Amino acid sequence: MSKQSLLRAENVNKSFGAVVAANNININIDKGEKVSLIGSNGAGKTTFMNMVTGYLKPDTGHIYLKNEEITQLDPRIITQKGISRSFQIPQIFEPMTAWENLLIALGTSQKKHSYFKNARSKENGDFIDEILNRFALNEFAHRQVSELPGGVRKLLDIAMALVRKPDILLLDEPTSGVGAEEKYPLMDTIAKALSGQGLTVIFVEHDMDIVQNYSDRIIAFYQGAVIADGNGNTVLNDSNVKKYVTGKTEVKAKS
Amino acid sequence: MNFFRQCLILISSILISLLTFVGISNADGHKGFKLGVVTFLSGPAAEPFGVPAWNGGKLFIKLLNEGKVPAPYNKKGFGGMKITAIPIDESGGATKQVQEFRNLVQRDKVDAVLGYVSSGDCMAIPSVADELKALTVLYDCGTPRVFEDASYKYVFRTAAHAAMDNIAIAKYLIEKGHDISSIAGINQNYAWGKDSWKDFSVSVKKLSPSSEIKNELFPKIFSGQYGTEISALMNSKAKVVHSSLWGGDLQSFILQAKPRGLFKRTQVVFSAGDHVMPGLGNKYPEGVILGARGQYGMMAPDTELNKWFYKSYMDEYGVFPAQPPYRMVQGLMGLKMAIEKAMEKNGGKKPNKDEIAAAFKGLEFDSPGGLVQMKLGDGHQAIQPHAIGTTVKDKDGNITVTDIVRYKASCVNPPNGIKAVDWINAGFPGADC
Amino acid sequence: MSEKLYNNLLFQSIFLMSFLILVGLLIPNWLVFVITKAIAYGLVGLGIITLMRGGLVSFGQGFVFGIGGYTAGLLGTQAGLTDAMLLLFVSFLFTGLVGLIIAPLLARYRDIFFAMLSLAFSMVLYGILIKIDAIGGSDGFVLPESTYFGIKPSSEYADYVLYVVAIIMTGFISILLRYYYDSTPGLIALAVRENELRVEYLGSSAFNVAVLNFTIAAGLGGMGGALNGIALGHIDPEFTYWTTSGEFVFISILAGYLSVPAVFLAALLLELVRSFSGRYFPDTWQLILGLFLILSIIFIPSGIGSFFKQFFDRLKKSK
Amino acid sequence: MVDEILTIVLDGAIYASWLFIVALGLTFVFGVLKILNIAHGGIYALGAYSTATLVPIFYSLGMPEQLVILAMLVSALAVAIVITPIMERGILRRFYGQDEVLIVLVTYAIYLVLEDVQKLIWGMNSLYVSEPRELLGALEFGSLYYVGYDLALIGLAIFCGLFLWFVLNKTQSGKIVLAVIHNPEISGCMGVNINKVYLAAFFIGAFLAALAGSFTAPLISVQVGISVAVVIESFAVVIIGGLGSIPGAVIGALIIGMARAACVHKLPEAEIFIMYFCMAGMLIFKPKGLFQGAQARKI
Repeated sequence: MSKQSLLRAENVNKSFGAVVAANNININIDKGEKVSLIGSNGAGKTTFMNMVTGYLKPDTGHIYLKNEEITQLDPRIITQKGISRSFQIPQIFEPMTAWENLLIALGTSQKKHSYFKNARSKENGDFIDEILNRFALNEFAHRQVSELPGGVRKLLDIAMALVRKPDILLLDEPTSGVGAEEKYPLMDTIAKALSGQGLTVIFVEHDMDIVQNYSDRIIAFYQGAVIADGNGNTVLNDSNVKKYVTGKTEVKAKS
Repeated sequence: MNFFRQCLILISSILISLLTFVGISNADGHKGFKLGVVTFLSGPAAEPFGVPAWNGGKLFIKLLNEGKVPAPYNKKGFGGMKITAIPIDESGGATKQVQEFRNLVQRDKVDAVLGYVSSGDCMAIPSVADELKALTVLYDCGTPRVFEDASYKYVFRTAAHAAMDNIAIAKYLIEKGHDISSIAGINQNYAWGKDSWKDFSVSVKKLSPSSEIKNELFPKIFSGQYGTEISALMNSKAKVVHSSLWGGDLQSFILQAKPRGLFKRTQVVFSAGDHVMPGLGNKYPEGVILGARGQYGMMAPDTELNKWFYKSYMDEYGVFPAQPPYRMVQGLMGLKMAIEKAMEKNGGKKPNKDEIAAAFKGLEFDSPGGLVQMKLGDGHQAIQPHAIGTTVKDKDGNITVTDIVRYKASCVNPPNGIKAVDWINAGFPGADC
Repeated sequence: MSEKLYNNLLFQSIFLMSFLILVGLLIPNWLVFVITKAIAYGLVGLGIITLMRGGLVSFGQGFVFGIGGYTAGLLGTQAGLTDAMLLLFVSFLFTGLVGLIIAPLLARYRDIFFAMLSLAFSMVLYGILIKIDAIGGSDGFVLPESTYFGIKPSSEYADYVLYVVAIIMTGFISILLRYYYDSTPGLIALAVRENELRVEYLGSSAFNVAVLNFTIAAGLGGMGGALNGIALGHIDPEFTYWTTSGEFVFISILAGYLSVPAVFLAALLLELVRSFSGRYFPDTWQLILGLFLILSIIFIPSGIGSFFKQFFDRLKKSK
Repeated sequence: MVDEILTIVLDGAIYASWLFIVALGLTFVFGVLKILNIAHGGIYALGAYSTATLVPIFYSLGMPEQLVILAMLVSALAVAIVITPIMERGILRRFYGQDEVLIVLVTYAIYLVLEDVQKLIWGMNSLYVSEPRELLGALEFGSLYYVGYDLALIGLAIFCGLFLWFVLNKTQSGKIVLAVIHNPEISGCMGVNINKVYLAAFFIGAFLAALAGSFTAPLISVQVGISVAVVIESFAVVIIGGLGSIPGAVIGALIIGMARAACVHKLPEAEIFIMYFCMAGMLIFKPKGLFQGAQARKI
């Protein structure tokens, strides 16, 4: 694994009034890592994610992408520079079809636009079909997304974030709101779709089994601070993590 | 073939709707004389102007169709043709009126249009009227510019323009010995108000060069709140306050100014002040000098024709007629005379608009307000005698008009070919008083 | 091959335009005039629809309508420019430019705030126009009769010639707009309407979409104002009054944002309802117009355009 | 000089009070229901008509003169009682949750209808009720007379503003309204009957509009068409002060009132333009108005 830093947070602080949401956070993520962020609600993982994507601005500290500072940039610019994200509640264009949603995602990723060329061109269509294929969404392509089941909506949300071919993909609770029996198939599909691209993935997740199975590095948050950072076993067996994040339950070792 | 089917459906639906509309618009037959009447039926100008004018017009048309009008208007309708009137609301601005005018001419195919109270409308309509070759009689609006800045073939105005109102008031103030050492004005911010003030202030300056202009206020039309203006007028301590406000604005101004003592402290003159008297009744202040834009209402001449009209209107509506009905009837009379003159010439056929326009040019006819002469604007613009008076409470406590001074038409109107402003500036050359 | 031709947008539009131009010869003059006016109003409505596709509605299109009208009028009276096509085109460009300048001020706002601020702009313009006596103040002024390539048509045909010009210019503008709506940026605008947050996180700017759409809407509104002024031969500050702006919003809501021809149909419908109720119910035409507005909002909430779309979709399926 | 300043301040205060009463209901309804009610002007006109009808009846019943203010309140109340169920329950409720601009258009349509309804009920004649204005006599300020009634309008404006402020901030139901203003969804979840709050808020707005009409009636000739200018003037106040803000309405009314009074006295040419000028300045330098709470953009 190359040691070239892709995303780096330095001394990042953020508070909302008396609540400290980020307490001197220092994180360095390399290319190709699959990182999961854990912590109870309000621990600061979502705040961190929002600061990385530009929705929130840190009070102090700096965030770098490929050694370029992105701290004060707008979400749109950060997205253009290579960080895409999905959402806990899928942010998709409800009255449109899945195919159209991807068409828009594709459009936003294209640098030059013609104002008089129909967006539904053959080449765009082929590209979208390929993505649909990758996420096993073909059968839903021409259905209105507001009618689709939760897991499919999640997949579509992630697929849209991926269209731009980002360097880093942030997934905000990819399995939340999905039935227990669907979680693993969903994560499998996601993992398969993301594989083989050298993509760096950061995801927020509450299910420790999924965290263990699908990430090679875990960062644990508590009260805005990073309390543990390392590979699965190390972090999950850390006493602070046990106390503040995973609770008393013993975590079974990675098989 | 799906596109052809779509087109077929679209085309047929368009055709059906078009035919329906064409059918509607051509439904009523075309025998008598179709007259479009445009006057305010909604908005703030409706109650004081549009509606009483149309009341007068409606009554007069009814009596004409029944042949109940005294000589020389005793022929039924217009030269025997039954008059069908199509009333149209004048509110909505000049641009909307241009469109309504086109609808009247092109869709309803009226034989003539009688209308327009607002000066803005009178400035906008004539060019369209000539373009469409539509006979148009302007019955009320005041701005002198209509026939001074341009000339039109098919457009006539059967009432004198506003210059007369303000010249006569200036003369009256001097003749009656009022102190005009300083004047102030409150007039609406559009053609009518601005022209009125200019005519009045320049006339006063000509007749009494030492008089001083204190305050010139131009509030927005239909603003309704004059508290601040009244303070400013009273602060200016001008001896005379002039106003051409009309309708609801004039009523509100009077109601707001009276308790604050404006009418007691200053000599107020209203260039068009009579038409709110039927509404205000005894709330109308005493000692106000006012014109009625002609010898109308309380200042009408004592002629048979006037007595007949005054009585007919009073019987029908229970109030006395102020200037609006007089002026509309005056327009109808002019049109009737022109049509009948044209019919005499062409042997009694229904005359076309060119024949009527030719007969209208330079026409003279009697109206309840006195002799109307189409003398200005090469025979397209009327002049008429004028009267100015002062309000007073009679012994029963009712407000009435006294101290009436009458002016010959040629005394307060410029001669043909000279602009009103130029005539005033030159010191009224050739005025025949 | 022929099937493809029939479904080609350009072919369909030219067919429809030629049909309307021919129909113009058969229908009475007043209707030609009413349609011309409806086209003028429809152009402004088309502008609002362009904005609506990006999730915004302007309640102050009287602003651009007035600027367009006064541009054409002042060029006509002050600069002696009377060529109708040139006037329309210049008004389009100039008002578009004005739109581009104020768009960044407005584009930060959404929903009712956008609507109200645009209304406020139109009122400020109204306040300025009634104050400038040199251009007629509240009375407005008369426009010179228009010419076409240096020729002044005789008065019987003046309306028809303008009608033809209006149809051709509007026709081509509509085609271009349809292309824009279906292009990638047009689709992104629709996405902004649905979920602005997501569009930003996909890397596109909702702000830029709003600026672009407002500029287009301004240009179209300006052209509509110019056409209206030229057709009527008169303009006044009423062009910019809030009641005028209200009518434009009504047209676009009645039409919905799905179909371009629906806008012109809605404008024609409004013109006809207004002028016939004014003609047959001069005392209560506002009541009728108001009820017509309320009922059509209740019963056709997604606009005439949705009928069009359903209708054509069904035709396509049945084929 | 001092005299003139006093006059300007007094004239400005009277006009500002009138503007404030007219704009208060508009901004309150916007704050709670997020509806910019163009028909506000129509309700104002109905209030004026209703007073012009009821007050003469009141006199003809031989009631004591001093109680005429009760008759005016009753007439405003009557308008609000009649119009609220029709407008809020009957029409506007169908559109809650839809595009706000669509609702503006609906209120515009209602405004058009109300214009002709006035005509159908009261006909074209103008009505006068100047009697209440004579009740409080006249006062002399410097070289000028002011009518007591006009000065009392200042008091009425202050009373209306304070009363609404008190109800909102110091009473239980007022706090519920504030909660709904803040977040209707959450308040709804917490068991607040949003529909009731909306109905009540609309009622208060309609009552304030009618009240403004009632108390303006003695100043003017009540006739068709008095509403059109009111719409735009109250709108200007609200734009300057910030949509939905009561303190904003105070400041907006004072700015326009004072600026206009100063213009009439010192620079009459600018009078009709000054309102738009204030608004333009506000748009350029503080586009959200002085007291705008709502955020402009979601991100």
